[in-house]
Amino acid sequence: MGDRLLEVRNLSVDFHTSHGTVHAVRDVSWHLDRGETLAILGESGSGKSVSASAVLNLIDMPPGEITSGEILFEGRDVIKMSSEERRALNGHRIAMIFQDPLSHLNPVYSVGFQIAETMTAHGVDNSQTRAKTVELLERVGIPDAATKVDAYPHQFSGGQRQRIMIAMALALKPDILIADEPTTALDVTVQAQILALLEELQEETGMGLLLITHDLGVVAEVADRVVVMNSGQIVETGTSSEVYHNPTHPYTKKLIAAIPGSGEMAKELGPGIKPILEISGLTKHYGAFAALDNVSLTVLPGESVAIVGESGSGKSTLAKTILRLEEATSGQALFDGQDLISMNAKDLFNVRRDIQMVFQDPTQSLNPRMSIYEIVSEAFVIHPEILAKQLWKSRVCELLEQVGLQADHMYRYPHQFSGGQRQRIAIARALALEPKLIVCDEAVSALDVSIQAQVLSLLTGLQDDLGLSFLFIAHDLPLVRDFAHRVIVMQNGKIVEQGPVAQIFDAPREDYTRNLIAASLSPDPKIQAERRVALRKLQGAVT
Amino acid sequence: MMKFLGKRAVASAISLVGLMLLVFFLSRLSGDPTGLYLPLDASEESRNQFREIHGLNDPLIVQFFNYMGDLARLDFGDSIRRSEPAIDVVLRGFVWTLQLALITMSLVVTLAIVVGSLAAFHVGGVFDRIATFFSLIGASAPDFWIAIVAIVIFSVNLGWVPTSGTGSIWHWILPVSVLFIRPFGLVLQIVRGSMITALSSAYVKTARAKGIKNRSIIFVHALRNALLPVITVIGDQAAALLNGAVVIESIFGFPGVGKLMIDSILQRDFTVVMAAIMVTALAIFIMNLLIDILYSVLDPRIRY
Amino acid sequence: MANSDLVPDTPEAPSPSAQLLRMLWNDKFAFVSVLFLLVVLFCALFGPLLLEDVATKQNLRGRNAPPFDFSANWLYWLGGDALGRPLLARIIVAAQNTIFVAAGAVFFSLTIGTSLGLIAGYTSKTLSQVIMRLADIIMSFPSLLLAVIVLFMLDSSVFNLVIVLAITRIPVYLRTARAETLEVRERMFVQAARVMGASNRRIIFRHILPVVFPTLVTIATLDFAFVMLAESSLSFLGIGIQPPEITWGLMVAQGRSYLTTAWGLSFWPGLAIILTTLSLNLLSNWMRTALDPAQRWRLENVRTKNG
Amino acid sequence: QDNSVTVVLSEELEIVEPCSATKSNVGRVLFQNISETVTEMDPATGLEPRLAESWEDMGNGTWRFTLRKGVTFSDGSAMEADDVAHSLVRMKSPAIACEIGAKFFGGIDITSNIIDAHTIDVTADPAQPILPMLMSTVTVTPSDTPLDKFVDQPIGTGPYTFDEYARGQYIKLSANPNYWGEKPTVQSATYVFRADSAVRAAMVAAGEADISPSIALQDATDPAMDFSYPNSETVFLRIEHAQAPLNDRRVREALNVAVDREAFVGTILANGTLLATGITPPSTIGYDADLKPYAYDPDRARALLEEAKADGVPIDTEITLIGRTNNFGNVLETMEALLGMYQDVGFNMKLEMVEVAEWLERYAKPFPENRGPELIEAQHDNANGDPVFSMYFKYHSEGQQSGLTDPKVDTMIAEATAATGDARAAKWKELFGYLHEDIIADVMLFHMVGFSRVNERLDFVPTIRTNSELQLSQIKFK
Ligand SMILES: Nc1ncnc2c1ncn2[C@@H]1O[C@H](COP(=O)(O)OP(=O)(O)OP(=O)(O)O)[C@@H](O)[C@H]1O
Ligand SMILES: Nc1ncnc2c1ncn2[C@@H]1O[C@H](COP(=O)(O)OP(=O)(O)OP(=O)(O)O)[C@@H](O)[C@H]1O
Ligand SMILES: [Mg+2]
Ligand SMILES: [Mg+2]
Ligand code: NI
Repeated sequence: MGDRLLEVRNLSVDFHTSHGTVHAVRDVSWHLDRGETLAILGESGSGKSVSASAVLNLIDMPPGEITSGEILFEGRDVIKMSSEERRALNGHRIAMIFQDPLSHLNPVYSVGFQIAETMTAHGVDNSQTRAKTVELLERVGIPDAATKVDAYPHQFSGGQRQRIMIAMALALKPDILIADEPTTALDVTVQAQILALLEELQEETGMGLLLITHDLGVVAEVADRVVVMNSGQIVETGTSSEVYHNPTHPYTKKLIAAIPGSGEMAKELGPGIKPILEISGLTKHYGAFAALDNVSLTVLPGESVAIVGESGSGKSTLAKTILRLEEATSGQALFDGQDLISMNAKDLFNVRRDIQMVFQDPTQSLNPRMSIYEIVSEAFVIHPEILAKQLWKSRVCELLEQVGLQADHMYRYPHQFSGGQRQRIAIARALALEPKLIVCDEAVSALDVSIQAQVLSLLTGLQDDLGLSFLFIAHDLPLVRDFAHRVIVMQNGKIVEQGPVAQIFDAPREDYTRNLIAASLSPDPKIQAERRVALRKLQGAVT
Repeated sequence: MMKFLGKRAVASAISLVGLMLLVFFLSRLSGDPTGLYLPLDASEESRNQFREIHGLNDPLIVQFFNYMGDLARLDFGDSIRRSEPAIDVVLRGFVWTLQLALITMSLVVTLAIVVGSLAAFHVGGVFDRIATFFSLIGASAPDFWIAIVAIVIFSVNLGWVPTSGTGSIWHWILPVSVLFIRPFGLVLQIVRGSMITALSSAYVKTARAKGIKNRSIIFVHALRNALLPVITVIGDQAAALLNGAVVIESIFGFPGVGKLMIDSILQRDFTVVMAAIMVTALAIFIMNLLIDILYSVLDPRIRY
Repeated sequence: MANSDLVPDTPEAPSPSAQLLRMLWNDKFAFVSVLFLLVVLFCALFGPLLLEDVATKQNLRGRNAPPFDFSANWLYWLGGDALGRPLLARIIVAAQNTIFVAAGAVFFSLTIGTSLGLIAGYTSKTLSQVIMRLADIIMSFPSLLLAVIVLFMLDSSVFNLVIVLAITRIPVYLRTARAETLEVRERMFVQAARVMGASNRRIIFRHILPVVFPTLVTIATLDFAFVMLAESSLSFLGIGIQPPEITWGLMVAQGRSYLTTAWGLSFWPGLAIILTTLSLNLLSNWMRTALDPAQRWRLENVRTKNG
Repeated sequence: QDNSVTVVLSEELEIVEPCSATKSNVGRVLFQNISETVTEMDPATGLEPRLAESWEDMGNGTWRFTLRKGVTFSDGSAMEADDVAHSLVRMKSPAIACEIGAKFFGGIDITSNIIDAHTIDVTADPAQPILPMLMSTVTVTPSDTPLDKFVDQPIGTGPYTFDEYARGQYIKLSANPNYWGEKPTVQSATYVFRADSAVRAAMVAAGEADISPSIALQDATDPAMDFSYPNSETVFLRIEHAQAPLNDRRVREALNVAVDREAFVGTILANGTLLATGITPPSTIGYDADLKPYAYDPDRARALLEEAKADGVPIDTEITLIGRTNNFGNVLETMEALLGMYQDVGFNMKLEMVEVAEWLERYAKPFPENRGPELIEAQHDNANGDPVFSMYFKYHSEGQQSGLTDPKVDTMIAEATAATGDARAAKWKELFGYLHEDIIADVMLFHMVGFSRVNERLDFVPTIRTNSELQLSQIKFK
């Protein structure tokens, strides 16, 4: 095909660790043309991020090593370029959106500075950067961008950070954009807005987009071609429609079979059950800004309550407030009849074990100095009554295997894992404690659908066996549809609608909810294409 | 912020009074100064007279309230040793000490940070090895060695700079250089250590992906994240300098507050000791306050 | 044991000590440092036992013997001191007191300072305020005054010396530990540990301390030199180690007046101090790398093969 | 530079007060440069006139001094009898602690009677046969000098005037154009202060200073520049006789013969250091040159201890050897060497080096309680030629630092003090002998030697007086 921007040939990347060499990427080849969107699909841990980082020279070498291959940008091998030449390319011609936005933003500089810096580093005059930065932030949908430019990364929600990363990458309208899971933390409406933005840019500048994602809906919506990876290798390539409709490799088949959103919806649990968590009037202010405004909800034992809603609507804040990681401004959260919000430290310690959380940002929530074994078994150290010491190791193995990792990952450290693998470690840790309630904040957003299915069935299994409850924050509506009993929809710190899953999906009452469901993408490229055509027509009619 | 400052001011004032109390009573436990000021053979009568004049005969508690009363009028009392107002003696020395501390620390801050960061950027490289090796030797070598060897080499043999004393800017070169060595070594090591960690962070990768120059990656992105322990240690070293650099002062005949303090302690010149501690404590308190404010400036996640 | 067949292929943890040794061997500087420190330790433990008598035998008429006279008894290879005692023997014997005082003072200030700093950084504002202002006070209290007071109130003993030295060095550890704690406690993994129900103690010692510790150790290693040298000035005042007991710092200080005529007197013990500090620091740099999983590869034998 | 000199002193002057000019660093600046004395003691020739031209004994403790005419202070006023009278009052003023008044006139009432502008009678009670010599310490200041506080701009009659004291940095003097005597060669002088001997030596070597009155033995390495001089200091170990086992004469003898004094000379201490038999240097009257220092005899020391032990003297009691830090160059080495020698012959002894304040607590009465047997190192300075004060304070039962209570010694001191001329010398000599041989009062060690470094362009040779004064007018250029 036409105008070749980037070509990766026979790329192999190894990581040397004390327990032998990890072959993260094996003999991978693909190319990207001008104006084209190439999606890389694949199993979590299959080498997607590593191969993308190789393009930008971001692999630490050592311990990493590019053992073979070349990466041709406009015909020149970037691996052989001087570091000065590569520096000139990075950010300017090739930009990257990282999978894990919080740790990839510098915590001590304002987001405005970090975005503007991309421009100044490549010769844009200082005087123009601020206005441009604000404009970029507005385009990615950050509310109140003019004041938020001076805010620091930790003051943003997960999805907002992701959009800041996107704004940063788009600052100079690069020729190639490598987007590593750019929409994992975005609700569908914002996601649509971002995808539209990317498309617009592509049309404007002929940008080549390399999209790493597990969201087949996104693939269907934007990708021209698809590459499927599994354990470091490419197992399938083709146009998105070919791959969706005629998968040849067993892994691809498995993947497509695992797409959620078609199962039976769960029934509401019977009335008369005493709720395990009962929140009323919970409010949290950051300064004058109300991140949570008078939120009330209940969770029954054995129930999965999903919270969906706009990015920045206060979902994570709700989770953190319940867990007392943020102090609530006012309100109540009764757990088993005791108020978590006003509880003293000692009582709090006693209920801790029963409520666990999987953080939205898995990397940051794992202590980088502890091995996976130490991280997961810490549960047992803190609560020795759970398990006798000699059983810890086998239990850790078991948990890791349940979430789709391998036992010999046990002695590795968090930085040696892929994004999705870290997320699963965090899940394993939460499960280790055998709590009554788990708050999952986008807990499976970085997993490919096959592993997602595996993890979810694990969770449902546990729910059936042990009566576990979940407060499940997610933006992936098909997933919510399959998993939740009840759904709560949040916007601007308030609950706008809640009800049984069937009611929300089949008969949403609020406009916001309706929009949300309408914006949901179908994994079938054909359907998506049709929808797009319809939408265009509609827009054409309006204008 | 105002609330923080207000609280801090109150707490600092309390601890300053506490410090005064402590020094006042504890220092009087270190013996009677009379014998030190009168000739060995002075009679008991003249000793008593001396005590009378300097108010050493009153009960301690009376002495303390007298002292505090005078202090309220900003009267720090007279130096027994010099028979002039203690605060004059102290301030005269402190001006020198402050200059010395400021000059030395600004050199330390710039050089240690630059050298330490570059060493961290090339961990295990030749530059790193050399910088580490020499800074450590400097930092652990006895300061008077360096001072005297420097005098012998640079003043007596080469005649480049004056041996000692004050007067021209040339006189500052040796004392500042010698004083520079230990804090430099220490700060450099701290910078190096915490920069190694900072340079391996994910946000440094982002910076590289953005095509930021190495210089900015080191000194803009990583450095600010690495600075917390660095400024703390700089503060500690600066406090040490504010307390006076005794060896340097006595070798180079530098009229700072350090030797004054030592002599006053050994001579039980309590008023000077008190005044000197007041002045240096105030300086140190203010410096620590600035450092604490700096923490939250450097790292927006830190809030008080 | 009965359960081991549940998950038959539980991987074995690699032996930590073997791994550590290998990492040590891979950093030649650290390896040599450890050897040197072992020699010092040996001297400290057995030096006085073996050489006490030789080291105190005076010979005024043979004083300040020059070094490198290899025809003499090996103990005199570094020369003799102002009273004609063999310097090498004295350095070996002095290792005991030196290491005892320095290690004691550094250990106490490090542990006390760090603990208080972690507490000040992690717990309530009031307690933190109290601790920090206390640190301010200590920081402004001249160590010499403290020494003189202790000397007047208590007996002169090595233990008091250690106390005085330790107290004066507490603030730097305290402030450093606190500053880093303020930042580290905001990190997500600390919050994750809290969610798991980890006690404050566990969070402080298991999650925060490992991040803070390398910096503190770096300060501590350099404090070793500082304490060794400071100790001698207090000895001169009559607190702590008194001649004919001897430490390196005291030897350096005593040799001060001979600096221009018999340089060896203070040079050799000074060198011992420098080498010890250097070794400790190289070791602590090694440790910093070895303890940080993200840096550890530098010490692991993962040389990239060509190709 | 040509006719000005720079003097580097070992410590800064705390005060610039003429009535304390016998403190050595104050003295080196002020004594006979700014402030002159009534009489002047010259170690070579004896007592000489200075501001007084002559004096005679009027009996009953009264001496009449005839003052020099035409002498003016640097503020322009004439020096007359009332100034001398005022100076005598001032040095004993209770409101200020004048070194001279306390050190040389302690326990003596001084009254004066102005006869005319240039004649004054001075009466001492008790009578002082050596009053004219004592007057060699009295610095004369104008009669309007305050009685209750130290001056910071000293005014005197000397060949120099006090120009400027930049605290912490330097003092400047310049030649007094109206000086009554011979005009000095040196026209101005700058004094600077460096605590470190090596630096002082380096400054002279580098040409930044001309004279360093005292440098350490080990820095005196250049024969062309370095001079040694007996500095009138005597080092000894004070024995407190009341404490067992030090109350036994055999033990005290053992303490004396156990010390190899000669081994110190030319090693730890300078060549030229004299072995002492008495507490004042050979230049004092009554010095007994026939007394022999105790010879080193460790075997005898052991034997003496054995003997004493056999008689039940508790010689195993631990004796504390106390040294004063920084008392003189190499004091620590000296003390360590002494300790080694004592331990060698079987004393149970430990060394304590203490700073001056603590040392004073131990050295001067009232002695601390429960102190146990102690041997205290001290250095005594007597440059004025008569042992009277030394003897009283060190050996009289009432003496502030005396370790003795011996009525015989008390009477001998009283008699010698009252005597004059040759009889006085004989009586002192007798006392020296008694203390050294009969009761073995202390462990006498050394008469010390000091070192000065003098720039080669100067024609100046330090003397015993250099320890306490530095007369710029005696300095010439080569
Ligand atoms: N520093 C490292 N040391 C050892 N192994 C590593 C390291 N970094 C990554 N890996 C391994 O390389 C493999 C590929 O990782 P990569 O991050 O590319 O996965 P990914 O396809 O992006 O997965 P995900 O969808 O979960 O993000 C993973 O198995 C991971 O464990
Ligand atoms: N520390 C803070 N200071 C100020 N504002 C904050 C802070 N933390 C969060 N916010 C704001 O609170 C709002 C809610 O944040 P929260 O993280 O709860 O959103 P969220 O619903 O989880 O969104 P997402 O789906 O994007 O993760 C956001 O608008 C965010 O900007
Ligand atoms: Mg990835
Ligand atoms: Mg969130
Ligand atoms: Ni193509």
